[in-house]
Amino acid sequence: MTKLIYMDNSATTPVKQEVLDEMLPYFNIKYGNPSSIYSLGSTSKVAVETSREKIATTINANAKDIFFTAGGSEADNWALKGVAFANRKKGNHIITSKIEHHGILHTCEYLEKQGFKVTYIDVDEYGIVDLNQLKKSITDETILISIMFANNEIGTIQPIKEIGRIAKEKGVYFHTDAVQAIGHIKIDVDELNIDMLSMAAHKFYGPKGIGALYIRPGVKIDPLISGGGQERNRRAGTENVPGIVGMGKAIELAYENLDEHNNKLIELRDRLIKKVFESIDYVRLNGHPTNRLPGNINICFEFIEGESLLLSLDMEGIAGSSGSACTSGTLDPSHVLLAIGLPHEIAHGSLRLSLGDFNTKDEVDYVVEKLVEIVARLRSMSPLYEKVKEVK
Amino acid sequence: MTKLIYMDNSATTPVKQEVLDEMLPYFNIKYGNPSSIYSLGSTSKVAVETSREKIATTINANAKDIFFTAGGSEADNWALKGVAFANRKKGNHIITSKIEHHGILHTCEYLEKQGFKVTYIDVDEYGIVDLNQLKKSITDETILISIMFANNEIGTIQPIKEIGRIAKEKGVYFHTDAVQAIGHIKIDVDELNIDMLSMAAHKFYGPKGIGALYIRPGVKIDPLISGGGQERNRRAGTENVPGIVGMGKAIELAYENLDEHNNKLIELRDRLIKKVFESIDYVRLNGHPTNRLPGNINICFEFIEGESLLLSLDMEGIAGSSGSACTSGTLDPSHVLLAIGLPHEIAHGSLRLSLGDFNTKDEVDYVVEKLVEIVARLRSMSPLYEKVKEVK
Amino acid sequence: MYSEKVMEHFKNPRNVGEIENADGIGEVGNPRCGDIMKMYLKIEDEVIVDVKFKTFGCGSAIASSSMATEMIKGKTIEEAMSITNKAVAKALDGLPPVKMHCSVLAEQAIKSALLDYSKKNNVHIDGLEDFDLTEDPHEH
Amino acid sequence: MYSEKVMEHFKNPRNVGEIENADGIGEVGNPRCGDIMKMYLKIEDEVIVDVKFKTFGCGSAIASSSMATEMIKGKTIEEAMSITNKAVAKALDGLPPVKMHCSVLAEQAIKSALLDYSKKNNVHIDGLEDFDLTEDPHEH
Ligand SMILES: Cc1ncc(COP(=O)(O)O)c(C=O)c1O
Ligand SMILES: Cc1ncc(COP(=O)(O)O)c(C=O)c1O
Repeated sequence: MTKLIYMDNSATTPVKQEVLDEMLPYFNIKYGNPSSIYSLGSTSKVAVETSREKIATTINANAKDIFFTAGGSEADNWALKGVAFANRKKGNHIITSKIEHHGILHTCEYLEKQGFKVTYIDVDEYGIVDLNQLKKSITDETILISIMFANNEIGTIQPIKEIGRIAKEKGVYFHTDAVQAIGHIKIDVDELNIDMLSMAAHKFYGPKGIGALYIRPGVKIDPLISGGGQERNRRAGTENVPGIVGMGKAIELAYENLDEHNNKLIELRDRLIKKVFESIDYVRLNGHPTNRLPGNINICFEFIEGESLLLSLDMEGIAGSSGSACTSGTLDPSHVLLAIGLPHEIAHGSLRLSLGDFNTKDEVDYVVEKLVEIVARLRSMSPLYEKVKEVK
Repeated sequence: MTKLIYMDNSATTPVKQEVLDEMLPYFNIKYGNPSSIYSLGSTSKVAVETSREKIATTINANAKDIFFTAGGSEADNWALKGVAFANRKKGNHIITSKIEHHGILHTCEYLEKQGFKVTYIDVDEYGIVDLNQLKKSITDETILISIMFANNEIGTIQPIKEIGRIAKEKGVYFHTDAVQAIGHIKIDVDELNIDMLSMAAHKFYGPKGIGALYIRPGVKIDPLISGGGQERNRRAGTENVPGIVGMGKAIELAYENLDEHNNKLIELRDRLIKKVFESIDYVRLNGHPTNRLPGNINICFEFIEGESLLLSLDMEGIAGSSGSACTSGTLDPSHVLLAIGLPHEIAHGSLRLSLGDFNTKDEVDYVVEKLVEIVARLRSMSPLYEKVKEVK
Repeated sequence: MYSEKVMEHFKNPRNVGEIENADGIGEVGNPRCGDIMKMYLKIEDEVIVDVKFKTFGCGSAIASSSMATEMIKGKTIEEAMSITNKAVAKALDGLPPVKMHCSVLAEQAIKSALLDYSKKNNVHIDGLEDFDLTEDPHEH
Repeated sequence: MYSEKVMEHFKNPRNVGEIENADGIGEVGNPRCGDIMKMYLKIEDEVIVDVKFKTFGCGSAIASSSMATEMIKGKTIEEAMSITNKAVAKALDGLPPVKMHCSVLAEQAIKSALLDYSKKNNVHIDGLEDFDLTEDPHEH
């Protein structure tokens, strides 16, 4: 097989060598439990706290307000359920958007079953939440607004600062799922009035199975996982020390040359988009044209279905993803693509290519070349394309 | 410093080299997201399912009934909260024991706040739960019995088969926290009528941050972490692939030479206990003399306090743990030691040494030698010991 | 995820295309659901002498179409009628459970094309009496 | 967790032992809580000419006892009375927050021994009027 061209960095990323190197000693040399009082334990404790500090610095928070979790989904579940149950007496209304990750949406559905009311804010054709609707939805019962920082499918970045301001004015907690944003965008929780923020290391060249929730002091929140006194009694469980160390190193690397990395990514991204538009007809770009994640490309190829596109790309050694129903085992295509107004049949033909630090210009050009061939081939098999040609 | 003598294997274990070797490719070579449909994703998926199969085989379960979690605490929280909230209509009563891990006890306290009733069964002087009291506590409202397989502090193994039988007869779900037992004791979930079972890889030479919950088909349980469709829609979050692979390898290794390993451990354990009893007076063994974890030693040294014992051992390069209040940041000594009837002042002087696969006879002998010196020294400083000598 | 057979048929689908002046044309599926199969039959003396398909859909939909056309080519109408979705899936060395509906679609596409033929030529085909095109293949 | 100073005093505690016919003996703490400190004073002309301690407790309890005895040895009663728990902790380069009560215990042990001396010798010591032995050091 050809060398792999990995363009699914929004799904997950490889662990960078520097990150893995930092982690390694903590598996079998510095393996102590951070809660233990002997030296081997203190070594682990110091490593955990150093990582916490690195993460905190990055988002302009205090180290003691960073709480490690097993990943983005746990952080999302914790923020929502933790705040909901702890503030039930204050109110039972939560506001979120229609394009959140399932980690948020399914948790909201769960909370609805538990008697909470949830408002799902609409987005415009670019995937930006309707701020007027958001403002109007706030009632005396509203305890939490949860709006993602950047969308995982279409890459659109939300007006977080305005949302933070609205939430602050109304005295409502503001949580943001920043799983796709952290490591890729500069974030200052104070400047943006963020009360809680979810992150996951494997989206920025850190390991899988580790993430964190930032919780502003004063936020009333129940633990999701009770037990031992780890994480200041807020999240029980023996710390995943190598994971935590890896997350710290990864976030440090991510912000070291952020602008440089992003400029490169944006250039590659826009090159790919431009070339696709020049060489393939019946395509649409999903998400905001400029206000999007540096590495995110999301394009619909009409008349073909996403899974067969992905399989064909895989045969050429290219890894991407799709919002097609067929790739998720559900009947409907991506809720995000539907929310921005795409018809089902077009949403089925979406392709997300998410670029990362290891992609090159040559790869971009190769991918476009292959896309041209593959799209032509699949369209030649498609009864839908046939009809369009007839009309022409 | 002297070479480290690690006798705190119940707190956590080093990752075995064979385990780490299996994990390594999944960090940066086979790093695909198991949910992705391209080849790199399938490779991860296969790795996850292979590990699941290994774990299932070990406990005589089906692979599809093993659900990965971030560790033992998450598994415990999930079992209890998941069953409680999903079966609330059936009843609101849960039975557990007084010597459970905090992952269970604090979750029970949380559930009590949510309106559930919890009965905490007593244990005898050896730490064995009172089966009569257990039976009598079951009412029409009882939905769940959660009793740990083996205790983390005193090593006592519970009569799980009888508890399983009682639960089955009464039609109540039976969960067991087997975090200390898995990898060390043969467990057959069918033979023992176990409906749910918690495990954590880092207690058997696997990595930290990964565990699992076995859930028997038919058990009604809510997810703790909702979101993506991973783990058959029951536990969301991108899979911790390296962790899962490590857990599978670790459990395989653990059960490969279980009897041999255990015979060695029991020999070392009993040698250490015997030597301590021969050379130090005013000591008591906590836990059951024979029906205990192969590597577990828990001894109270009267008139001295556990933390200073641990610090002194650490100065000699020996890692152990204690049920003293001072090591946990609380005022009371271990709830387990109090539950077996120890007075506070004696419980403060407890030492747990938990042996593992890497300990040797020479280490045991060295530790006893040092213990004799250290206990003598601390007692010479103790106003309590002074009084005893006066009486003598 | 897919068997080698599925991937082989996806890579090199047999009988892709259209038949001009086909004797029977069937189209099943719904673009909303992400799959449409269109099948063209050339029938002479009760024998399917040629068959072509066009499919909008996922890998297994394309592979199922390809396999189904192979299975009925050169067969009598009666033989074609006896081909079930399970047979198509089996011939592909199995399909993932969530993809079984693709083989159902293939079976339906054959039947739908035969129904078209039977209507156009006013012939009766055993077993098509209660063929229900509106049945949702996703339920399978 | 502990400063080097704490560890040093834990490893090599100064003034461990008893004083026969001590002029003042104080015992504070409670074995239930895991710490007892007993302090012996030899006092001549208002000066603490010798001091010894015995402690049952954690590392910081032992280190605090040791440091406290060092701090009052050779000092006048008045000087000894002015030593606070914060001063003991500071002399040890700090104690973890959960361990501050150990330094409180050390301060109390000194005062308790001085109280014993004042009672036995019927002398008044400024500042001991409202010394309350029953105060719980863990509250600090
Ligand atoms: C009996 C028992 N249950 C649960 C746990 C919690 O496991 P973890 O720390 O991996 O979450 C532990 C270990 O700390 C344990 O010993
Ligand atoms: C926006 C967003 N939120 C949450 C998650 C969940 O993160 P994890 O899979 O690490 O639990 C993801 C990634 O899958 C994501 O993209």
